[in-house]
Amino acid sequence: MTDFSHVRQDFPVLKRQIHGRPLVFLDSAASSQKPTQVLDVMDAAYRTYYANVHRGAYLLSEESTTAYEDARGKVARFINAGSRSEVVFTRGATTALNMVAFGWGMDHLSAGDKIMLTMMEHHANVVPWQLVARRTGAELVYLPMDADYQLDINRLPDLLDERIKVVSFTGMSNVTGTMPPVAEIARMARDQGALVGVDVAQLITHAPIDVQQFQADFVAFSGHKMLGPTGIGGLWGRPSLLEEMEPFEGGGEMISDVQLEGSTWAPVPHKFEAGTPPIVEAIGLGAAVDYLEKIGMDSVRRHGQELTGYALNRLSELPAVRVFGPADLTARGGVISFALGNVHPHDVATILDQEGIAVRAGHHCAKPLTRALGVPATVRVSFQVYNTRDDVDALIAGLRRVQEVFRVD
Amino acid sequence: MTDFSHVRQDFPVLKRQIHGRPLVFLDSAASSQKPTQVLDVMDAAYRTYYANVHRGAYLLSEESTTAYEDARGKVARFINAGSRSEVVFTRGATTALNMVAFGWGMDHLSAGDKIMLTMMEHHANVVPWQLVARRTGAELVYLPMDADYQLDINRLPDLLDERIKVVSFTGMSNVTGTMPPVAEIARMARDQGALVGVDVAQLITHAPIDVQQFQADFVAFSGHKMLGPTGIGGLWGRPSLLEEMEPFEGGGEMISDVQLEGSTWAPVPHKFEAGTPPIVEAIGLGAAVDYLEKIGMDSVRRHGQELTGYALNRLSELPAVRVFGPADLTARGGVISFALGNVHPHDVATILDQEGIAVRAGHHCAKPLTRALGVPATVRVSFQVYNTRDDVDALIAGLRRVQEVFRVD
Amino acid sequence: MSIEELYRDVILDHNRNPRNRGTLDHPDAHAEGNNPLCGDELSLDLRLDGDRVTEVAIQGQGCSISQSSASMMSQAIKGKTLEEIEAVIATFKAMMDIQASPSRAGLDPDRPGAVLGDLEALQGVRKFPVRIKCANLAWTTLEEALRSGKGKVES
Amino acid sequence: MSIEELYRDVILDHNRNPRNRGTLDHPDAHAEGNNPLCGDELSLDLRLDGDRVTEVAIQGQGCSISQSSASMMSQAIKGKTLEEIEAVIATFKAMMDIQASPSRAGLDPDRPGAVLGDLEALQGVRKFPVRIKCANLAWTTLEEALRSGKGKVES
Ligand SMILES: Cc1ncc(COP(=O)(O)O)c(C=O)c1O
Ligand SMILES: Cc1ncc(COP(=O)(O)O)c(C=O)c1O
Repeated sequence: MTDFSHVRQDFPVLKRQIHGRPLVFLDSAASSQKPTQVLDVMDAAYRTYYANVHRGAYLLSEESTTAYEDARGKVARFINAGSRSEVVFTRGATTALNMVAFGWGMDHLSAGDKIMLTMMEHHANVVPWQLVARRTGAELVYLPMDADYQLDINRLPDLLDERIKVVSFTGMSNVTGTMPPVAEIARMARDQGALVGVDVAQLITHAPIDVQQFQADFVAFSGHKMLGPTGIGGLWGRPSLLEEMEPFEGGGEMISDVQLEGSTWAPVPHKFEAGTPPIVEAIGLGAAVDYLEKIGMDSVRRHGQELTGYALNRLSELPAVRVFGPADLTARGGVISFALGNVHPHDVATILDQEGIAVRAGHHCAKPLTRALGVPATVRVSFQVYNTRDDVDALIAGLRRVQEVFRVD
Repeated sequence: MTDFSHVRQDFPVLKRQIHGRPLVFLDSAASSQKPTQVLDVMDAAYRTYYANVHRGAYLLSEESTTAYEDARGKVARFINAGSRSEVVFTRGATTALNMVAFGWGMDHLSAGDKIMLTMMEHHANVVPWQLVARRTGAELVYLPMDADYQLDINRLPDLLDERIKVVSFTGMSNVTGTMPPVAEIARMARDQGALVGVDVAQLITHAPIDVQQFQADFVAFSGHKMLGPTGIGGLWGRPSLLEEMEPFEGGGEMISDVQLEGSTWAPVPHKFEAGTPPIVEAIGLGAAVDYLEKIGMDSVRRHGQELTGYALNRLSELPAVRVFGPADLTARGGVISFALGNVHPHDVATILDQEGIAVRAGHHCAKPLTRALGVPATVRVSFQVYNTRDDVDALIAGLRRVQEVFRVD
Repeated sequence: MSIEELYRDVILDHNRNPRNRGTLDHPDAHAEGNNPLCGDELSLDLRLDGDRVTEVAIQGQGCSISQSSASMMSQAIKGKTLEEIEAVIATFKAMMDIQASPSRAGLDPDRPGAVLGDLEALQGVRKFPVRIKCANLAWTTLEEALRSGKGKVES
Repeated sequence: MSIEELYRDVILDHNRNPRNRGTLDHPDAHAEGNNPLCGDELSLDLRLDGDRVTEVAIQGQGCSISQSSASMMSQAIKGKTLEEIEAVIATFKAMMDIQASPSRAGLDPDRPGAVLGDLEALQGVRKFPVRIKCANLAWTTLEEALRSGKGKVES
């Protein structure tokens, strides 16, 4: 059993009382809490050396630029990128995915082409492709899920025909917790000549990530789910992809020259960072990466697996609970969706909230998946480094309370 | 003379020593410093009630959502929007301008149409339109500048023909400090049937803004230039424009429903806020607006005018200084660009930096304007609420030092 | 504040046994409502005889608050004239207005049920502001149906 | 650290009176460089006789560091063979490498100018890291010209 007891004290919000009870935060998949180590770095940036980056010929601007670019280096190392110029800072995973969908898709897709997604995608990895499909005439294809809530990769050889120009899929479902075999899917898609992208918004905070081992072409993530601040995220791109992609936004800092009639672009990654970037947020993300690396992503993964295993066990004490997700702990991460009898998830969440327990109820921005599960919504709990078995025990007690109120046996 | 002496102590970074000298920060037009009142609000958000917004059915999420939406309300009031749903939070002014250029332009522009910009625009209000022009076949037209560094609005009746479909111009130049007559230009453009946008990234922190009085269709700004954090900005849009605009990004939170084949959008402003927004940054921007309102934007304007007048006077003591900008203090804000003999601006900035004085040297992301000034670059100083006459005096002393090193008489 | 203030027996009963479920053939008014946040969905059919609502049929899915509110609403409007229904809507809205005091909302604390019947059980929702949208869904959908004959709302 | 360490007389002199200004007709190698950040621009023409650079012509605009570096570079390579030029480039690069110590960079602190001539005046730039790009522009442009015959660089 990994000892994470020292971690909790780093997260000030966990001292909150909710309706008179200590906070049990089980909604980190929506957004994680932040350790003081991240908050202090950001606050200090503003208080001691803040200035715009890449612009000034003065000390503060140099210091800010160095801190910003160092953060890029930290993120690059964290995901094992070949070089820091492969990392583009974005507002979040959503922007990163839109950046590729538009920046690559608009010029490389046309009627007759197909875009492959999966039934498990977050809307962030569905809607941008729908928008681009509409503008280009390309079609969408969805890889289905099997009975064990895993991607049905047996269907891949069948579905992967030469019209599939891009395959973009999740590294870990934010609903079922499923972790598909990324490298394997990427290899099959690549062999078919498709561009391959992985949405690691969830995976990145639950397991070590190695983009070189993935052998994908792009990877998207958000800072706020990995102990970093809001307003920042990243796109990792294979250098050849970043070279050929059009910029998603135009503006300052991303140009080499601007003439009245047209402009030329700065080298990557700056080509994709139009305007003033989320400077302090990037620095905060760098601090979050430092924090996670200090714990060690292998330990984080182990801790998540242990907690998930414990939670699945305890949930099985309640016969009315039906879990939507793989039972195999090696094929899933610390996100569990379930139904409790036919109590609506929203009612479950409200009652748990009265007990100080924060869980999420809804479609979790994954309507196609929720629909495939055959329910209007699910209750979701999700774990981070600061969660403990006590949190799980509180959850179970809270669910018993729900059963009482709604008279579920 | 407005008394702003109490303001300085609110900005912790101003206590920095630079190369052994007290910091004189004169680069606020690139990005302003932040008062503790803003930093503390953001830090407290993370430490006491942070959660993702619009999602959870638990207390923290409610509190975060309320704080986020209240910030929208504050910004709406600050610019005198008709309602808070007219304010879209974006990553910054750059994203706001791209959002309109793409979201409106792609569906409303075609070959033969013209986009009118001005010679004074920041790249953020040039490059997005160039990108859209290239995709739609529309042409770009630039309103020229007159000898007094003002927009030559006498040319407007001539240039404004019925092929002009959109006119987008700056409310205050980030190079010359020029403040064009926004409402007048907007009226002429509107009478011609054009969509009218104003880039108020600079103006918003130098003078009171009233979007209803502007009678424009959209307005773009950045939080980090108005005492707020990085990573946040806004687009104000006339409701009818926001209704007809396509979303710029697809993802979570901006949808009403997602089916496999296509999706429908959430009501404005959410349609334009795909994914997890910059939550704490928006809250910080709300605090910045509170701070500015407490001082009062009329006082801010007066303070800026006084300092600018003082600086222009003192600069005139140095015969080698040539200022690029209107002399009339009512037609300009607190941004001054100049040349010092033929010492390159970059060298000026380096020498000033050694004296602790932070100024900017370059094209200030306005290459067409810099080119029109006939120089490769300028030195730029810019004022914020925390600047004083002492800062100006330090600047003049610093410039004398430059003259010494480079033997300018 | 206890959770039982929200989940009163009347609500749980309407949730378990929703009244006036179903659809009408060729309804005189129809509207669909949904709450994208929680996924609550509602479809409402009305039959009118002159200015009197003679039949109400509701289909949908969602939380106990939205579903019981719809069920109670259907009881409260069935058989009433449009004018009477406007009054019920106004009273219900006032009850859900967390700015207003219960008495200003036209409710009589001493005679529970006097004005709105079963619906007054939804008073507890006022203490759970995020759930007010759930309670309101049936009513905004009703207003839409009355306004447009046929319509769609999002709340 | 004093500002005079950066702005040495040699640099100011080259800045005021840049050597080898101009363009060549039909140059054997050509490259253009620019530094988008500060707007420094450089155009470099070379005439080659076998593997020897016989003529150098530079046009451009920019700060004193970029312009003097270009002027001194033109002096340092004119008349040299490509192999000799490679050595000068390597020594210059080592001098600009803030990671390396001056001695590791092949400079002899006791005999200023022994290796790079006037160029050693640029040593002071090491203490002003943001200006290193300015000093390097001429050199990356030179490398590009030698590599491609004709080229464009951004630094
Ligand atoms: C006039 C003007 N418009 C737009 C911008 C772009 O703002 P941002 O870089 O914050 O997106 C700036 C700032 O650089 C500006 O000065
Ligand atoms: C799997 C997955 N992808 C993408 C996203 C979108 O991330 P963001 O909202 O931070 O852009 C999320 C989070 O909501 C997610 O869970």
